[in-house]
Amino acid sequence: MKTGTRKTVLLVIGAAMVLTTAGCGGGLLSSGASGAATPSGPVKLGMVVPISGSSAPTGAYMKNGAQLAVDEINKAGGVLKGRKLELMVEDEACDAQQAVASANKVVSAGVVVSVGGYCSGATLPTLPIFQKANIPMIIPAANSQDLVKQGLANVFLINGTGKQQSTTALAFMKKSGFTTVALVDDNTSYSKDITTETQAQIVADGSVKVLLNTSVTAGESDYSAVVRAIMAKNPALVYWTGYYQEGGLIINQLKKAGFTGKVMVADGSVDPSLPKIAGAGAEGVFATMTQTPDTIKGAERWIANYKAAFNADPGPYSTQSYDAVRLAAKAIEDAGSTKGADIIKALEAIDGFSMFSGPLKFTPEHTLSSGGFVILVIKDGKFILNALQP
Amino acid sequence: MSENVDATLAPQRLGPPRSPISRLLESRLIGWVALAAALLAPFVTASPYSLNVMTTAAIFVLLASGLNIVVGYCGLLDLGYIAFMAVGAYTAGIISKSFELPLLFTIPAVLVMTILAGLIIGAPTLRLRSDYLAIVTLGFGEITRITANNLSVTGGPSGIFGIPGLLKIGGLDVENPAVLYYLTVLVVSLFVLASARLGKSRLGRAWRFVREDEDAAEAMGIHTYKVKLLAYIFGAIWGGLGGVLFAAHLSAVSPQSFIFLQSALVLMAVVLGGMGNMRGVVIGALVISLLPELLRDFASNRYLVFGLLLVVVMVFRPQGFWPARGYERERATVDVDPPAVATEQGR
Amino acid sequence: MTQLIWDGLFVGSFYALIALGYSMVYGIIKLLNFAHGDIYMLGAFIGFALLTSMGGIPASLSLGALLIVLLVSMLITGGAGVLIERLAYRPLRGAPRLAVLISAVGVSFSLEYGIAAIAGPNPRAYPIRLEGGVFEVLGARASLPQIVLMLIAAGLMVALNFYIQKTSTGRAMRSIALDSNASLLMGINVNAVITRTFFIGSALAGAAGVMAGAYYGKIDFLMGFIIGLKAFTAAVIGGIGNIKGAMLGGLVLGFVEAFGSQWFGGQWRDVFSFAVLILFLTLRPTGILGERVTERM
Amino acid sequence: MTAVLEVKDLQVAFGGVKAVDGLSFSAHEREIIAVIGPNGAGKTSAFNCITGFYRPTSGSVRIKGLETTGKRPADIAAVGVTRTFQNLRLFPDLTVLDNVRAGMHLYGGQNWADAILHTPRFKRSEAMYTDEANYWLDFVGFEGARGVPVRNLSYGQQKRVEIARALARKAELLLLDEPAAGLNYSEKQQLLVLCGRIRDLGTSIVLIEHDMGLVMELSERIIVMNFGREIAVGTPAEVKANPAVIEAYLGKDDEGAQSNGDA
Repeated sequence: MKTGTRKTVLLVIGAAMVLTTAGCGGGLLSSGASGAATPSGPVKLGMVVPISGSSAPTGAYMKNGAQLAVDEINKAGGVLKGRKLELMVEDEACDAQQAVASANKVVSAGVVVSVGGYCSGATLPTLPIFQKANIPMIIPAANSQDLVKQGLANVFLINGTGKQQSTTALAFMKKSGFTTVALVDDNTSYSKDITTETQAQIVADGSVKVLLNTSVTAGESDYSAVVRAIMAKNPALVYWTGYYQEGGLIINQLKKAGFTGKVMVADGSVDPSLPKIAGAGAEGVFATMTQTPDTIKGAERWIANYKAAFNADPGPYSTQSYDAVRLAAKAIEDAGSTKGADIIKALEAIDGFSMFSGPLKFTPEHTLSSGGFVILVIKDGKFILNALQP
Repeated sequence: MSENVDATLAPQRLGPPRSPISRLLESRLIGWVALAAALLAPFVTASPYSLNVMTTAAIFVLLASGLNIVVGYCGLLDLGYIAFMAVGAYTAGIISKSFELPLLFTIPAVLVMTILAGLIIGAPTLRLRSDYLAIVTLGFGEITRITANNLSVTGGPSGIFGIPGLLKIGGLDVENPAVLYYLTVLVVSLFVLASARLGKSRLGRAWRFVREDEDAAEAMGIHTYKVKLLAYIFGAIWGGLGGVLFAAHLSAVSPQSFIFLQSALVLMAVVLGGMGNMRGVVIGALVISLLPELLRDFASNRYLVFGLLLVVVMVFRPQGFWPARGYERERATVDVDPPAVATEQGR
Repeated sequence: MTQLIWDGLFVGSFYALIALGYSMVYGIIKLLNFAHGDIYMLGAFIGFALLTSMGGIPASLSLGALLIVLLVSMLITGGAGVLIERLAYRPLRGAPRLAVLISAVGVSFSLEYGIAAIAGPNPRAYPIRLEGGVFEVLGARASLPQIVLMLIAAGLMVALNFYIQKTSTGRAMRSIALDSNASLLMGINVNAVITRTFFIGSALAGAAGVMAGAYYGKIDFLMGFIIGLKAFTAAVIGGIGNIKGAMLGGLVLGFVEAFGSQWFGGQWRDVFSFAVLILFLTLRPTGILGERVTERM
Repeated sequence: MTAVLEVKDLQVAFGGVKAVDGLSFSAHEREIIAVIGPNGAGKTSAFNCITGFYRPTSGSVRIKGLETTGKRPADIAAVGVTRTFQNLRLFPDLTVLDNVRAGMHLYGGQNWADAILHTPRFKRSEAMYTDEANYWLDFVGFEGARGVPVRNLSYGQQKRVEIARALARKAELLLLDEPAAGLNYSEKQQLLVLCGRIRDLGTSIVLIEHDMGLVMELSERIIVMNFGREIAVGTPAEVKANPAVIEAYLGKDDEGAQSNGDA
């Protein structure tokens, strides 16, 4: 490189620096927090959920649920003496890199509370981003134990955890008299969490026997290997903790193979598509799930509102997302500010806030004190509340 | 053959390209301009989001420049390149997390592991025909990801999270996004430069000879197998360091980040940019990583567009949008002195 | 144990159907058609669209309806294969192999995300389901749909084998595989034969797609990726370019996988089959039935 | 004085076909030997065995007294053989200079670290590569652009580049496979002169050629092959008078047409 060129380059750099420092804001040299909401403007809530990818439908349910709450609160006058809520939804695609980009995007936009988080694997790397920005996270769906293991002050889970789901599952097994069980997961973070917990609790309890604990690869069509393994052990119950796509296939293939035991699925498989994919085998399949509007008595009006607003039925995590927004609004109101630290304090202090899953109080590790898991069953191709509850 | 060769037989269009865009791209200045732009960008916008996007893009440029060594220079189609990044990111993450070390100190181990990975993947497969090689590398890529997903040392499906930052000396906190961005840009530009320089060296020429005609290269004494293995190892090192930056950037590593789609994206950057031409590759990488962020509507259909573009570019411009330039500067005067070694025998 | 063999055989017949297309195309123009697995996906979606447009089909007619849909889907995917060859591969004949391969990767992406853009990214449940009686044979449970599908697969493969061995087009295909320039000189219309090869290979993959949709009941736009790789593995195991080898390879891979996941666990299944692929390619690239090709300069 | 090249009982078979069937000959320093014979006689196969592209079924090849049978081409090239190919095997997308630099790969002078750091050693070595490449292009009388992709050149120019590339290797033994094919009369005359100058560098040349006029004028010894075997050997005059050669070449019908044609 000739010296002449180098001089030119330095000149260009210098000139550009002067221009940028003098001109636009938002750069490194500009003062003040960039993008922070002005005290009178709307209060922004960020929601990072899957909009694309295989979990996209759930993302839509969550977005609608949250939007419904935002609209209701704004209609009732907003928060902090008349400031409106504003929801900002970004895609996570169940991918860590995409989730981090989106989390940064909502942080940059100046959100005050995060009310998103569906895939645990994608939500995990977003924790430090929100933590550094001191933004409280009310996570409506993701529920891996790993999320709260790090003891971050800003992370709150309002879905039951894998542990709580496992407790409900075990209680139901005992109450319904299933003495042998096969645990099958799809090797994702969420799914593995539940099988690991369930296995641990079953071993500690001693009254149920785990005959098989295995994983499958998501995204395939043929699950004859796991079906064969299950048939060989012939457990009374198969507990599938993965998502509905593979769950449907496995239920169907178990049925074709002549499996006579029962199948139970975890909340990731509770989706209207599961009975369709599973075909004839779907009837009588149990599920561990937090309450959905369909199963909550007295939720008819809420469902009607949802339908009126979005011209669609609510689905999994619509209620949790709805509650996450309401909870965020309540905490902001209690704190009387949009400062992260104040909101976190307010969240920790909440006691008895009414939500779909029951009155809310956080445990010291920021999970629900009671998971609110119930047992659903498929009847006529639809998930309904099972008669027998643990 | 004396000097009376009929020179008019030679085609006329021999000089450097004439269009202003090509001239700009060929200019030696362009590297400095790009670097200046990268260094100045945070002065325009420094929100966590834009820093994140820019850091991701810079890491992507590093990956593309590494894959360019393998695909562009040496002509070996690698469909599982992201596996090297996985090896680097996991090695760095596991070591730094279990020993509470800053990521910087894991680099020697990362180098060892990625070179090993390059040898393990390359040694048995580089004798294969190019299309078999492509599928085998794809298989290795998937094996790497599934293994990371199934093992407990790699954190299983959740992966590793809470990874310490690159370095922390006194007040200089590299976890600060802006500092990390500058560090990334620095490392990436050094490696892009190194890869460009490698391309214009004896080894880089040997890679091209192998790409163009393996038999002729062998006849000239080029150990094609060794040369290909070297391309693989250099590619692996670039990928592994990309992995370290990735781990530092996300502070988490999980198997979902290393799916085939990612390998394909890096390949698209190399192919669309111009195989073998480092400038084109950098531009390709920037376009592929930044365009979806800039154009929201485009983002949802980007893979369709990229896929169609691959076909269109291959059919109409097989060398890529900005192919490696096919000419070089010639000597100014005729050299009459025979080189001293010219009459010696052997090496 | 017999169950294991039966399951392996069933999955293997799907692999074999797809592997045939891989092998035929490779045999004739030495192109690794990376997008072949996506033709299988395309077949499943075309079948889905056809069945959906037909509306409700009574269960008693489902097999007949399926056969019609199968044929129509085969025609359409066959046509798609021909079109792909025309647009993405033919202009590159004579270009470096790298360029054609990259073009094939591009086609694969275009098909996958094109379908995702049209049909949406979510998995779809197939409108008809093959349900039927179950037999117990030597301790293995085999269902009627399984037997029907395997019969269809076997019938297609036998027909193909007849076509290649006994017809003039088949002879032309074999001669092009041996030496395409010489074939051209002998007056064979090489382009027409290549077109036909793509048609047949893609039609077979499309058939496999419809059958998989009807049997398993769930389709999605990425379903062709892994199975395409598996089918390629099958083709390599059998000896790529060799039609009988592709069938054999499909069955062998089916067994190998069934045993592999039995021993190592389902989560290692893909690792196992890729390892088999790599072993074959490095140790015996000509596969079980492939002939050794003398390398000449 | 040891022979630069010693071939003994060389045999190579493809399936059942014996392409080379017991060929023996040797080449000495500064000798020009021509290998002639009808098409399919096994000449190029013999070249490919000597340079390691084919593995001989039996027999041995020694170069500068070193056993090279069965070694890979690059290792044999390192011992001291360089060659051209029957149909041009240049690197079409690379520049003329780069093509010639390929012949100098074995000189080294720099490693990858030098290249990345642009050390003085690297700069010296690159300058040497360029100077020598230019020197050899001058040597073969190449005129025309040297910084352009070689695919842009005419056939005759490409032939010169290929010879320059082979010479740049500076080996004791040069194998030329049909160097005159496709050249016009004046180019052939230039080739004749060039071969003499190459020999004067101290290089032995073994060439396959169909142009009898050229062969007779150029070579000191001629080896005639047919059906993979050597059927005659000797000076041009001896070979011309050999009845076996006459039969192989002119015996039947129009094979003689090849004497001034291309393969």
